[in-house]
Amino acid sequence: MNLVEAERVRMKLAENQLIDHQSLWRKTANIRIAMLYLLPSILLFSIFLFYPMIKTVYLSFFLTDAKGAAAVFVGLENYIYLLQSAKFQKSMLSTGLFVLYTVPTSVIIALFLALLSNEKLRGIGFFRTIFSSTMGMSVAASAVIWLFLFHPTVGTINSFLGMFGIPAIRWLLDPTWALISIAITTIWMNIGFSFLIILGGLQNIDQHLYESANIDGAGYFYQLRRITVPMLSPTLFFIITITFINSFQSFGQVDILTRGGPAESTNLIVYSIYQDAFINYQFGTASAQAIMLFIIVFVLTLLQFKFGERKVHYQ
Amino acid sequence: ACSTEESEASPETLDTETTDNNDDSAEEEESPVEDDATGDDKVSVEFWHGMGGGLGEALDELVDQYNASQDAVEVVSEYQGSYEELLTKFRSVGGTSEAPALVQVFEVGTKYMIDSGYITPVQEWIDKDNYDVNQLEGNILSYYTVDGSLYSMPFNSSTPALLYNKDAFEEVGLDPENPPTTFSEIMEAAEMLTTDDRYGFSILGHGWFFEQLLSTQGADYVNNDNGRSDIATEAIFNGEEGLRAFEWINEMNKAGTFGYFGSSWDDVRAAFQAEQVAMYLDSSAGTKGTVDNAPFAVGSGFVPYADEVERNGVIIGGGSIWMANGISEEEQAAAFDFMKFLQTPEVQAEWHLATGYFAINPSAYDEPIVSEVHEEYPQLRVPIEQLQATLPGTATQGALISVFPESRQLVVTALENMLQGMEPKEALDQAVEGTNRAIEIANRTSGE
Amino acid sequence: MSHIQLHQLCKTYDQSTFAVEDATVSIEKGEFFILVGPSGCGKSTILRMIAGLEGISAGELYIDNQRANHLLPSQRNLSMVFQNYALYPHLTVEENILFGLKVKKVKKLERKKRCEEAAKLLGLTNYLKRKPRELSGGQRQRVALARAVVSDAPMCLMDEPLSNLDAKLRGHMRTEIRQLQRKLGITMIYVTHDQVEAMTMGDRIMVLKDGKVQQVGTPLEIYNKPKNLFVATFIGAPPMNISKATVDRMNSQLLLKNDLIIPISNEEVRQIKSDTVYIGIRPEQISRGKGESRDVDFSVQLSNVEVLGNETLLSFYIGEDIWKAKWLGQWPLDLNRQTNISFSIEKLYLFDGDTEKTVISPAWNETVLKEVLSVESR
Amino acid sequence: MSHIQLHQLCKTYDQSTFAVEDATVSIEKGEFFILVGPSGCGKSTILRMIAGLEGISAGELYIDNQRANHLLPSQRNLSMVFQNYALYPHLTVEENILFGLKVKKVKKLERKKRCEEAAKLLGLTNYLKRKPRELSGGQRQRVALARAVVSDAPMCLMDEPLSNLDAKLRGHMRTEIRQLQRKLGITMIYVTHDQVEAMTMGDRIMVLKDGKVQQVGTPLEIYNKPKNLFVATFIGAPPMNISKATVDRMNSQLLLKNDLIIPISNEEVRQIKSDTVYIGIRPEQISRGKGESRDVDFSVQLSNVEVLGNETLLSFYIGEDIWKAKWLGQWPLDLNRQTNISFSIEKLYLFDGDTEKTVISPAWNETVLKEVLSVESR
Amino acid sequence: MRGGKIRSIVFYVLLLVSALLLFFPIIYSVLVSFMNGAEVLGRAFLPSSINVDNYVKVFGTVPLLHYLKNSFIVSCIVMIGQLIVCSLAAFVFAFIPFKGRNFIFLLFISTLMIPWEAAMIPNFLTIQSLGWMNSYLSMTVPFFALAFGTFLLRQHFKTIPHELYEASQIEGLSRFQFFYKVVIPYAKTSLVTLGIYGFLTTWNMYLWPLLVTTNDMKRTVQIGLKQLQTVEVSTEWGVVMAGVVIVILPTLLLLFIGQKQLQKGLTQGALK
Ligand SMILES: Nc1ncnc2c1ncn2[C@@H]1O[C@H](COP(=O)(O)OP(=O)(O)OP(=O)(O)O)[C@@H](O)[C@H]1O
Ligand SMILES: Nc1ncnc2c1ncn2[C@@H]1O[C@H](COP(=O)(O)OP(=O)(O)OP(=O)(O)O)[C@@H](O)[C@H]1O
Ligand SMILES: [Mg+2]
Ligand SMILES: [Mg+2]
Repeated sequence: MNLVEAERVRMKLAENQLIDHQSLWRKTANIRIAMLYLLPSILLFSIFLFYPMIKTVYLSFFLTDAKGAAAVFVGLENYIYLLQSAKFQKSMLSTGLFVLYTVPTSVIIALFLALLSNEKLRGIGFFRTIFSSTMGMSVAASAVIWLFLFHPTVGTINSFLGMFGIPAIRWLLDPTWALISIAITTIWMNIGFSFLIILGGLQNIDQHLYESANIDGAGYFYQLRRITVPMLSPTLFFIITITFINSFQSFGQVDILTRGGPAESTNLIVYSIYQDAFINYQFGTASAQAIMLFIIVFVLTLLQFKFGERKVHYQ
Repeated sequence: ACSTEESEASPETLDTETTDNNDDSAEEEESPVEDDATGDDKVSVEFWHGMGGGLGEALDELVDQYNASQDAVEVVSEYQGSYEELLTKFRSVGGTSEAPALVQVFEVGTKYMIDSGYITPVQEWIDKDNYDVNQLEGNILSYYTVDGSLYSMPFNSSTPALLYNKDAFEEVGLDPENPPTTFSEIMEAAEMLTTDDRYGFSILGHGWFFEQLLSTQGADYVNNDNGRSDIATEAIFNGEEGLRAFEWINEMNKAGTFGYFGSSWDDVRAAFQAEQVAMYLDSSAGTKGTVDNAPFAVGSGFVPYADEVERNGVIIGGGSIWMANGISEEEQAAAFDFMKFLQTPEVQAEWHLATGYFAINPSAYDEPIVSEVHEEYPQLRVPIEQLQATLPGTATQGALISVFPESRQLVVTALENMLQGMEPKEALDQAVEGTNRAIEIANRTSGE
Repeated sequence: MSHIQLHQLCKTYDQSTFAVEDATVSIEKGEFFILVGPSGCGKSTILRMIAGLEGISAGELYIDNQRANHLLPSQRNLSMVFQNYALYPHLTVEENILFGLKVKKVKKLERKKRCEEAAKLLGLTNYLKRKPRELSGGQRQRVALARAVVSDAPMCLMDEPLSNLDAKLRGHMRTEIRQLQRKLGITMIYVTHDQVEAMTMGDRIMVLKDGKVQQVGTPLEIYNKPKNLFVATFIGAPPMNISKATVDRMNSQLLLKNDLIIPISNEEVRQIKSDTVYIGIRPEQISRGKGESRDVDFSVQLSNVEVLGNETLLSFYIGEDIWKAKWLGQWPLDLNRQTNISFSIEKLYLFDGDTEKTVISPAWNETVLKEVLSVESR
Repeated sequence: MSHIQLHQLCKTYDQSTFAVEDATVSIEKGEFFILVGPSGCGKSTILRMIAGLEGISAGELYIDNQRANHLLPSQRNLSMVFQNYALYPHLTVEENILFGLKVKKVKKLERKKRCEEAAKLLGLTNYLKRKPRELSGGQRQRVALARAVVSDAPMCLMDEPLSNLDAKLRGHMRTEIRQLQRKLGITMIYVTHDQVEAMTMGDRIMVLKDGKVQQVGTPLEIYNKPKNLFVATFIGAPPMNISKATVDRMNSQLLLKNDLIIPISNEEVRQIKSDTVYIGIRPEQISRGKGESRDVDFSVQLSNVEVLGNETLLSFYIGEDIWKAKWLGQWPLDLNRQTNISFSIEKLYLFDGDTEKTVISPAWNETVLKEVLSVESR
Repeated sequence: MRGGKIRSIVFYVLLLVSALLLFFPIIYSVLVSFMNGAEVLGRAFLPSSINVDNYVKVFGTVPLLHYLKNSFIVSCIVMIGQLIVCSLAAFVFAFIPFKGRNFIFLLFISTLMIPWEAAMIPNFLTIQSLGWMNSYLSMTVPFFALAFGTFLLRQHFKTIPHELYEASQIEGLSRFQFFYKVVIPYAKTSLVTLGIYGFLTTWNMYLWPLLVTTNDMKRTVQIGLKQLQTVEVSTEWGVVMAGVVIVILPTLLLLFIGQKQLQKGLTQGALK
């Protein structure tokens, strides 16, 4: 029945085609204009992102000479070496831990702050401004400030903890704490941006839902769990994805706070890439690492989209 | 080529033509063309350096003086970030027109620079100019001399020294005027000096110090005479001497008399000044600042050596100035002229006092201002004496490998691993292994 | 039995003007009570004060004869249907319906039973597993209603629940809501600005304007005996035709702008206190052709004719005012032609020119009418 | 003179079904042409094909007797008013009105003149400096109209322009648009799904269903002589009451579900081809009490009574179908009581049970009616 | 109503504590910037007096004013460039349908996942071969195309009623006219948001400007910050913090002023 109908439609259209033909020029009008508008973006992306990526793939199959040019083709040797190297494994582990420390914590803290400042209270604008302030902080400035706060001798955090009788923590000196310190700095820097996004999401939730729940007698936390979080899920998903990708790419804070140490405990992949490329001048292994990083982030993000998005409720 | 006469003639013409370097004259400097127009045929020499903060200030001061002292050459000093960043950038512009005439490179970049093909050894100009190198400190020159020719002009050189808290020494009954000199003496002193909130001894997490502990024992870092007779193919610092140094630290660490304050220069100094540690190894260049800031009397001593051997001495560290080869002869001449200027006793005296780096030209120490300060800060004399007491040899000449930065990183990791409980031998072996792989790759790609 | 009582209820948002002022009314158990008024008149505010979603600035609220000013919304034992339904988009229809019951920790079996009943009642049985976005407007509306139904609350508040629906669905839902309310015996307070809804659904209507109560009464009371000009024009479609007239006491007549003259009785003149009055006549009361003795008749030029199936709307100018007449049948008359119209003076409303209070309104006796009807329909 | 001609116009979005199929009609210059039909029937699609916003899949479109299939929208010399007005929110009313003229490089003086005229015509003079968001719905609507007016295009397309307005404003705008169109002599193609608009505004109406044209004719033609069941029920509010009946040819009567019997003439029986028919009667034609000789009368139980000011809507069941009756006056009858109703057989519509085509419709003669009227109104 | 009061007190306490914790590093860096070395070493919390020596010193050590100017210029150029390039691309993704559009969009989005550090070396070589070293070009042009920005704007453009587009077609506007006469003014909030975002991120860039500049003339302020820290000589924290304060002040101000807009715009982008 439906097929018959479809066939009839096709016949009619075909008949019409014979009488009516538009020029190719006209038909492609859209794509031509689109390309014109997209040209700057495509050009820039090609030159500054896609080309380097391809070049990186290429270099990852080589050993490079002192000038950074491909010198000896080694096939997969760089990759094999990396996979076997304890250093790289450690670097992966640290990166994984780091992501684990930073992503949930920043999102939860930002969510908490956003919930606080979503209340209708006097002077709430002031608090919102404060909470979003870390977005304006550069990595360099933030890291320098935290470097000072973590300082083993003059660091304020330790003296603060001392007031409560908590013994001084070797923040940047102890391998475990060093990673945590970097995570703290990163979380602090993340909060501003995440906060703004989540707050925006909160404000988009229809107030009537809460009123309705109030009439039903649902308490604050019940509402939080059953209404706010599900309604916020698209925003949360967005911010988790972005934070996740950014976390994998953290560099500046490592460079300034620990330079990968102590005992390579904070040698996150991007920093390791930087070291191999700019200090050891081995573009081959650096490139191989970059490719592996890209693949990991890509796969994880895809997985996140696949599984995370199921739990997201779009309106 | 411009000659010495010109530079001698210059001091008289100290007039308005001179541009002071940075701050306010932005517009003028943005267009070198304009400069050319006004400063008739001044040769411009670009000088890249990695001196931040106060060091940069002092350096700029010297450059200004030079520019004011003559009319023919205009040196433009440009900060390029840390040594690593500086070298990275030079690597990428080396051999092109972007390259600067002069570039400051840290000591471990020496081998790379020699092999890079981007530079002209200063020896060429020394020969051409008949410059008397003997007036300079031999122990410093030796580092930069390979196969008998001097490749770069030493500039900011330093060695480590032992700094200690005299008050604390007195407090625990040690002789404040007689610092410990051997590993075991240090260990004993450290034990006595350690209290609840003070460690006895500390070393910065930096490969340089480990190298010093090797060299005082007369041991090489890599084979082939520290890479100086032939290209190095293997690291050997995990030998008896290296292990001795590591075990020494390990023992103190286990005893709780060794405090570790990370790999940042500032942290260990702050700890010392805050009396959290009583003795530590520091760069001679940091001595003055520490003496000034510490609220107690600071003493200075030689780098300790193992009891089993004789003291060999120290390797110098810091940086030297290299001359690029892509530039015109005229520019090279101007650049060399600037180098010579830097080596004059007066300038070296000033530099030494401002920064704490050695005077490359020892006659600077005879300058009255220097003696005055040395009087006031006897601690400053100690590194000089230590340097002059150093026995020549491949060990104290320093290793020559291109992968030094990586190797140093590996040594620091090894040290930190050991402090976290790894066996000294295992830790050191790992560092050697890593260094060996790096050397191997470097040798493979350089086609040798 | 009085279920909800408002006693001089006031609300101010900005501490300088009243959004609602001195609202006093008592609503009976099982009554369908309607709040109407133009946009911004305070309907939602009153409703939200009753629900406890908005604080009460002054006055008292009693629910079941208990002072309820400070009770939490959940303690007031009521359900509410919001204008935009306030369905939880991430929950299925079933979960939406049961949300309130879960909060109240109603047993699972009981929940299931109630949900099934409500779904059946509202024809939602097939949609229970869907998400709100997969429903049409009318179905969403019904889900919102179902929520109110399962809650088993004896009182339900609705804020313009039909305003988002198209006309046809609206007509349908009107009937359904009314029937449901009767069946369950709920006390209903219903906000609307649609006067068709107001007229057809409510037991009583409260007309508001600028936060002040204008009149409370049955729909027919309000239609037939509006207390003032505002109520008269607000209820009825097309609205009552209004013109200003000066009172000529000498000749016992009213003078309109375009020299039209309406004779009135002396009795009526005495009732008028002001010098000007508004005269009002409903479009249905204007008939075609010359009228009888006590009728007023004009010859007017039609400015528009709209034929709606079996009735026709005619527009014409009386002075500067456009009047409308509504006639039965199809009258595709030519524009720009003089047409005779007339209306009975007995159907005339008169409003005070200053206070806009009703001075005279046509005779109407509900009880009489009812009797007539019941005799007839036997 | 034919202004716009559609010749077997077809549109398919998915290449497998037609959203519009074989639409053929010719619209005269200055005509007010209306497209009606339920949601999704293809009204907007036709309009958009005429405007050039949507490609034509098959068939031909002529504007001013020129083939226009491939003309760009701007080349078709028309204006369009969108359902949501499509006002530029960042421009003032004035800028909005003049936006199109600026693009067409009309001189500044000329622009100013036209804008002033249009603003005066539509009563927007005081709002020229405002932004759209500072206007009420009706005012926005008028701005959208003003844009069409200044464009000076001889043809205007409107897509449900009134659907967002409240009933009162809607009534008002209906009149205004109609008057404007007459005054400017524009050819108007107007989409709506509101049949009041369809009935009152258009010169001719095209009724669509599922992309196919059902009937084209004047409003009264369509109301009085619907071509099929769909048109009959779609036009008229409340819609025509419909029930299925079996034809008893023996006794010349129609049998309804609940054993109601409607006698018909032999003549009529002969006209009926199928075994079942749909009978239809408009709510206005059902009257109260027992009827006369050729009338059908039932006693029914009321299921709902809605009093709307001066008319009353009664609902009752005939078999399984709900029927409605519309009576003049206020009849607040009791529910659940038997009531007698009747209607004249002459007012009955009959539709074929299979094809749903109209078999019999009540007598109606437009010309006769018109004459009567003109005599009367003299 | 009583419950309401307690509730708001609880919220105020939580707000205050969080604000204090979060803002402490910034406040403290301001305080430290007024301290002298001894105070820093003594872990003082408040400076004994407001002395601006550190600031004087910062300006003496590093040509900060000049750097500020450069940063400002670079950030502004990037901001404008991003707005233009991204809005053009976003316009296509929102308004011009063609085959393969979704694929290109995905390609754009996937660039979010490329770590910039990994692409830095080849980029550096590219810049060099283009002869863009030491020019504003190298610090600006590579950042004009931005997946995040394109995405953000596209989301907002999509909220523009399609009727506006059609109306403009009927009125005879070309696409470009529609773009700059309607779309741009319509999406002002998002553009402001992206502008602020672009400005902030550019202002905060560090490694790249350092790489592509070899002299002070084109350097940006973050490099100045780095210059204040030294390797072998004791860090003067007071001076460094003064530098930090100078560096963060403009961005914080911008953030405070643009806060409302930013929030509005970011929300529109965050939701699919
Ligand atoms: N939260 C609020 N803050 C300040 N003023 C408000 C608030 N809510 C309503 N108002 C004002 O109170 C008055 C009454 O508003 P209310 O919402 O009760 O009107 P309404 O009758 O429901 O109108 P509508 O039919 O448009 O919904 C209005 O003037 C409105 O502006
Ligand atoms: N862009 C499109 N892509 C695919 N199908 C479409 C598109 N636009 C409309 N349709 C389909 O074409 C048919 C006719 O749609 P059209 O918009 O013309 O209806 P309409 O009569 O205007 O309805 P409404 O009264 O709801 O506006 C519908 O079935 C609709 O689903
Ligand atoms: Mg309301
Ligand atoms: Mg439509």
